[in-house]
Amino acid sequence: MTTATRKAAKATKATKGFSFNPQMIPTITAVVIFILMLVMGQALFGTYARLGFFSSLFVDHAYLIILAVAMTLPILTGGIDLSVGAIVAITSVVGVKMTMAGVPAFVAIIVMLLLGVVFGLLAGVLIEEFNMQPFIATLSTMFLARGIASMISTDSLTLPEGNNFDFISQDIKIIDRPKISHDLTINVGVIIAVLVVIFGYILLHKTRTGRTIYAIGGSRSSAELMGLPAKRTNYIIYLVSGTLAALASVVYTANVGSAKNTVGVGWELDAISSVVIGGTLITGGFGYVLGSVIGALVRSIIDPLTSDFGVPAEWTTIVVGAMILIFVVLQRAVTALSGDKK
Amino acid sequence: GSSNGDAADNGSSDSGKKTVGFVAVGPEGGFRSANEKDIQNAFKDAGFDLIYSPTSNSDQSKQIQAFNKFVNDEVDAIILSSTEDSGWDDSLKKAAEAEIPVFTVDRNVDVKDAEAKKAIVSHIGPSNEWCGQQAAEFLNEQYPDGANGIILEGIAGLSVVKDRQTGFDSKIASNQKVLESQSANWSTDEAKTVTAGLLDKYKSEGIKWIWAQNDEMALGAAQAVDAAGLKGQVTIIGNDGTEAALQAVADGDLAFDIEYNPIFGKETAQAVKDYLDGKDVEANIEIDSKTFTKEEAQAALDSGERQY
Amino acid sequence: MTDKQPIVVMKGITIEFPGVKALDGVDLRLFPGEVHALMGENGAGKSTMIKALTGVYKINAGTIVVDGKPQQFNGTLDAQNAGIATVYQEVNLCTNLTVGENVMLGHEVRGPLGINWKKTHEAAKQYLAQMGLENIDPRTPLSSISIAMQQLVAIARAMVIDAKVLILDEPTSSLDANEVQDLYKIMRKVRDSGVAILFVSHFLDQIYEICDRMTILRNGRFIKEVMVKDTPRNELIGMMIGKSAEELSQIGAKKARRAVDAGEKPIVSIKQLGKKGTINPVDLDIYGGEVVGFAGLLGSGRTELGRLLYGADKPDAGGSYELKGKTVSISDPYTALKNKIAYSTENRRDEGIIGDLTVRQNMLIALQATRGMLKPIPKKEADEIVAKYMKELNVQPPDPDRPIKNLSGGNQQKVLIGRWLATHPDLLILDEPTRGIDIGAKAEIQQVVLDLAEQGMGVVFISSELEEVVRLSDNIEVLKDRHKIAEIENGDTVSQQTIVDTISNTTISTGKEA
Amino acid sequence: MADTKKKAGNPIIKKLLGSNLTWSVVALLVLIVICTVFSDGFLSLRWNDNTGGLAGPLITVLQESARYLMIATGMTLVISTAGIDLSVGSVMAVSGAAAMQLLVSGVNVWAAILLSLLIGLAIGCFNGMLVSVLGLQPFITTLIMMLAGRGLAKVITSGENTDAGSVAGNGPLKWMANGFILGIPANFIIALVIVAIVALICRKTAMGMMIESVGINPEASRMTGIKPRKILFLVYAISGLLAAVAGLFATASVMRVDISKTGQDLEMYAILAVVIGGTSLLGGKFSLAGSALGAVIIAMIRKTIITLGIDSAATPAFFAIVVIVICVMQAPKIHNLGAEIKRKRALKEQAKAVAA
Ligand SMILES: Nc1ncnc2c1ncn2[C@@H]1O[C@H](COP(=O)(O)OP(=O)(O)OP(=O)(O)O)[C@@H](O)[C@H]1O
Ligand SMILES: Nc1ncnc2c1ncn2[C@@H]1O[C@H](COP(=O)(O)OP(=O)(O)OP(=O)(O)O)[C@@H](O)[C@H]1O
Ligand SMILES: [Mg+2]
Ligand SMILES: [Mg+2]
Repeated sequence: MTTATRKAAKATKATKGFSFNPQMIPTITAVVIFILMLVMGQALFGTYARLGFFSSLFVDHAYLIILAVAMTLPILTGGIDLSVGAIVAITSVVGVKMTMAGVPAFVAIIVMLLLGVVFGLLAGVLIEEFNMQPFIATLSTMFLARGIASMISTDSLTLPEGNNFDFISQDIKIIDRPKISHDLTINVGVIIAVLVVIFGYILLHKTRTGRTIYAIGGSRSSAELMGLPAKRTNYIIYLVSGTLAALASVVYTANVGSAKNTVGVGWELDAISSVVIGGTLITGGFGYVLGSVIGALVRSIIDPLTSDFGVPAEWTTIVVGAMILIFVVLQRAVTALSGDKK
Repeated sequence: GSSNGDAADNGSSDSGKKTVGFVAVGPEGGFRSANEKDIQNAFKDAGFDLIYSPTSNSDQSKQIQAFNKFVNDEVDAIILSSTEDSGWDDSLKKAAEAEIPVFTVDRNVDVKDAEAKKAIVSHIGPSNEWCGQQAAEFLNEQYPDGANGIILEGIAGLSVVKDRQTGFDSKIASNQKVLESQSANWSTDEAKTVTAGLLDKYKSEGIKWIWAQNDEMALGAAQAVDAAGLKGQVTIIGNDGTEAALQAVADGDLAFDIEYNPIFGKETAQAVKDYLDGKDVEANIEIDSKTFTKEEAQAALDSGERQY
Repeated sequence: MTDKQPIVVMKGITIEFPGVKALDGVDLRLFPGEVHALMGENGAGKSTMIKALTGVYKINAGTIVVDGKPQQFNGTLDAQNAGIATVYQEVNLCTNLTVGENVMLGHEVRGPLGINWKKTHEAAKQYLAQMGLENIDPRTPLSSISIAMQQLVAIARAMVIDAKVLILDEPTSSLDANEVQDLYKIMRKVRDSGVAILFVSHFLDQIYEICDRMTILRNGRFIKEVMVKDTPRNELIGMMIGKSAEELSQIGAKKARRAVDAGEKPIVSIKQLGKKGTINPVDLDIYGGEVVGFAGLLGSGRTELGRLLYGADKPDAGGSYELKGKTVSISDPYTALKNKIAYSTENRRDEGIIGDLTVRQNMLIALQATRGMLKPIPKKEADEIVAKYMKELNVQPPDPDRPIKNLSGGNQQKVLIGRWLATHPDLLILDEPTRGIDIGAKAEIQQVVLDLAEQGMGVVFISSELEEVVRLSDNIEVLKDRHKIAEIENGDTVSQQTIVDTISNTTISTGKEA
Repeated sequence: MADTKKKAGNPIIKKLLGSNLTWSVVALLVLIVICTVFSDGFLSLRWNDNTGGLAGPLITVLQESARYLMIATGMTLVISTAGIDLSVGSVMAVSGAAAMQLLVSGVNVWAAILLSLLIGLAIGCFNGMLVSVLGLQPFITTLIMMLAGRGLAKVITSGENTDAGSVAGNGPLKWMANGFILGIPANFIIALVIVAIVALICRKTAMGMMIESVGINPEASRMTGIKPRKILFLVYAISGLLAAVAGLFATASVMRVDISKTGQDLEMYAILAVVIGGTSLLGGKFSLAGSALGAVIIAMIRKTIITLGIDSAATPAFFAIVVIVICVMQAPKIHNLGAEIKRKRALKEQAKAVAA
């Protein structure tokens, strides 16, 4: 009976203070600060509450949201995928070249996705079979993809008239006011992004693969000794991130209606900052897809805010940096205050 | 729509002051900084309220986002200094629908969609092909019976690079032999390494001329040539007409420099002003640039009129 | 000899690591419905043998037959699919997940819409209950429960797989009597359902209580397979350590607290030192030359008290900390070490060893830290220290230049104790120092503890083995639910029962939880 | 243990094959061979009177590798603590910009050098502060610094590519990057000396061990009395300082800062160098010698690209392939291949024997 009482004591102690999940705090903070930023923008410049603003926030950043989801998976395992930007480049170049050569769009799209799969697979092989570290493996595939893209063509390629990529970028006006700046508009790209987010959520929280991803993030060796399919899961992760990158490319290419070997330079960094801003630990183990989405949105309104503040040219990147810094520091402070360990 | 009221009045309050959105590339030194500074100042002087929005590592997506933001902000006009010549149709369509006039500067954008075309009022800027042609013609007369040379390209795939190359190819004589074209990514310091490498590689062939697609790279090349002890034996051509380059031309480190005139803020501001005041504006305002030989460079430096 | 057919037959297993032949032609047979003990000193090769079976390590020679089929697993997953569930020696769980998730990982209950968390947690709760953890909420973060509890969680996890073979590598090392009993219940149940159990433990009593058959290893070599009931202890010990049992002296008689002469200042004297949530305010005096035992059940707060003394956790305000009479604030381990207080953790893997560093570096690092980064320990001195403790503690293999992570669990523990002795502390806090240590080494360490006290060092001895505590301590602090409930001076009248009674008879007056 | 001594194969050979260093050396040699095959003059060295030093392809490789040596060394220490410093490239730009701007504004050259080094150090300390005191994640912290650093460089030169080539008395700085000592490029020798000093401090004091231990297990390190925060702060500070030196090398070689290009992407090269050198991005054991070798390899790869006249479009792809090949060669799978095959065969034999 001592057993019982003793453990009763433990249990209560253990549960107390964990009534809600402390791992969510950074993400919650992200949401709050995002709203504050919007309010500030609206108060100062009066354009941040316009439907048009939200429309382009989502339409123009659908690709970033998809990339953020793609990046969340590797980062959750303590890995990273630097190749997403380059994969966007090569897939868009190939895709547009094909449509220019008269290949029907849906075939082109499939080929683009397959390319994404291939590069994801390559990364997976390098990481799992030749235990290269994800950072280096994907850095190499990044150079590789970018290189091949520019070998294929360095021109800016434009989608031919009446290609069926358009359906993705076709505006769907939900609210149509006389002034475009007050319209609420989305397009298929946005819908795809939403689907991707849902997919990410289900994968991470509703499948065993998802749980294994978190386990690997906690400790790869433990995960293996616990009899989890760590290797297979890692393959899946990089396959998925590669494929999603390709999907992001489809959406972006459709929007701009053209492709270029230089597209997507530095997007991996935007994606990573989005993920981290969203409260995911770069060392893996903690984080949420939805956080990454918020992160992407935050990352997206930092630039317009900076230019609206009329920051002098040379100072812009400093201010952008400072904003992200303030953000993560606030986040850190809240997390620390809410008393989680270390 | 656009509120009316004389843009010339220096209303510190936004009332009556017209706002112009400037979709820019960002201060990347050399031509870029000079050009964007000039535009910003010109519009300030003309009594506009200019919102400046640069991108980073010439990423078009950020430019598109900025552009669309300006449309939502209902600015009175948009200045577009694009990193890419394509991919603007959708955004321009939006601008057209919102009746916001767009002025493209430096790089012209090609638009397929008829709707979108409407948005563009006029293009202001110098011509890149012209620069390439000047370089080629100078070489042709320097080496009438041909010589070996190398080309230092900018970042692979930028349309500036392609335009200048096209111009060059259209005029360069067949007896001029291009041993190799290497990218030095616009960078002085990379150009030095690359040139040093090529000088070693083609010691036997002998490199007589180097065409660098911008001044930064030309200066780098000059240093490599100097270090290799070939100063004066290699004809180096730069492009942009920045002060440092002119100095180098005057000192004989470079043989020839072609200006890519960044100073057209005034013209741009004027065009915008005219349009908003209902006057009509030329569809293509070409800014003419100069070329500099040793003497011309010296003269230009002495005149002290160069703003960059 | 038996009518039963073995379900696992390993023959001539040989495993070589760079520089070591960890196993050299070892045989092992597991029979359904039997508990089989794998016996041997630290470093004998028990864990390696287990990892050879589950394919974590690749074998250089030998054959493995499971269920009549020759097998070459590569990894736990493989073995699991063949019906082999394993609980490895070090707790291998994911601290970033909840207790429930850890139990069910890879076996979550799935519905049409993917994982059904409600059902999954219910299932987890049941498995935890089996281990006597009925009151732990599966949604508790694993990081918030003690290492001992984590070990139970790991075992609960093994129950999830309905296996033909269950492997438990030193599951009892950090459990106290009650948990061990809970564990036996389950082992018996599982065994009777016809499962073959492989059990590793350094507690002979446990072996004789639960096991039917055992295989003895020494220095990576197969010695013998015997039935437990017809093998007397000293014969077993003889086979394990290669010398006769008599040579193992029975250490530490019952000791009475040494008389404290008037005016003698305690080395450490704390008043009302506590930390909310882990240990309620405690008064405690520790004099030079005495061994103070902390007794208590799992989660009673012994570790926390030890950590407070060492400054590993920041105590709440209001307490006082006196060192030899002068008040100090021990804010972090560094200041503690500077003030000649050392603490050897119970959580060897996460807070103890620095895996990739060599044995030598691991031994010297604490001393180095006290000297400061820029004053390296002279090579000669370093060599002496390392040689001294490698020998005194008999670390196997006696090569100070291998990464410590490649040592066997017990030998890692010895190295760590060496690390703290090297700092010549006035007060040495040992949290579960004999956890996972073989009988020979255990005796050595106990001897060391007594010798240190002899030389005037103050020693805090935390152990889940009451027997040990009672035998070694001059003075026993009894803890319960994170309160100090009694201080018992050791003597002939004091026995393990005394402690157990004190614990079960005391109800904490204040009532309120820390 | 069971006869520790008895081992199959020659231990030295085994050790050599096992070590990453060996494979890096091999890679370096292979690259050199390739270049020599493609351009016969590649190994040629001649005395160049107007620089007062040796000249030739290999010399330029040394000259370029100096900057990589600097950032790779700093990066090694940071990575050893399981961190990362993405800001080195931008720090290079900042210190370079500072140096050039100061020179142009007439500051004495030595003061200019000192000040720009201090600025680099300051940024490093700021990184260190954020990571150690505030406990921010290294990746995002230094990513921010990478952004802000570029901006800072632009602010310093107010957006110009400042050119100090014609400033009188810029000699010493110019020499740093272009001069020669006994015919060997000065910047390379300076870099080597600095690397050697860092290595000495790390290995002769306990610094190296403590850095590694923090990288391997911070909590355990804390429990041994090490102060992880101090260590973290230290490594980022060092990295910042060394990056500043690299910045001087990069700008002084042309006496001109290119605010958007100087140091661009070099953080990636530094990280590559470190990994090729055999230090794991997960932290822990580090090898400065390895990283140094890695740095030279990076410079050599770039040289190879020029020598083979690889089309600029294809450069990244080529770079990637070389890196992949090197890393794959280093994979244990590959150089344990022999042993693995032996093992498999042995087991087969047995199986047969048993069967029979
Ligand atoms: N990964 C490894 N690399 C090198 N040597 C190893 C490795 N793992 C174990 N060894 C060596 O193999 C021997 C057996 O280790 P093992 O862990 O099996 O001992 P054990 O019987 O489990 O001891 P304990 O009771 O302390 O757990 C030890 O000498 C150890 O040093
Ligand atoms: N790392 C930790 N973080 C948070 N709480 C902990 C941690 N470790 C233990 N606890 C809690 O503190 C209380 C005391 O645990 P502790 O480990 O000190 O018990 P103990 O008396 O040392 O028993 P044992 O050492 O045998 O586990 C327990 O309720 C436990 O859940
Ligand atoms: Mg063991
Ligand atoms: Mg404890």
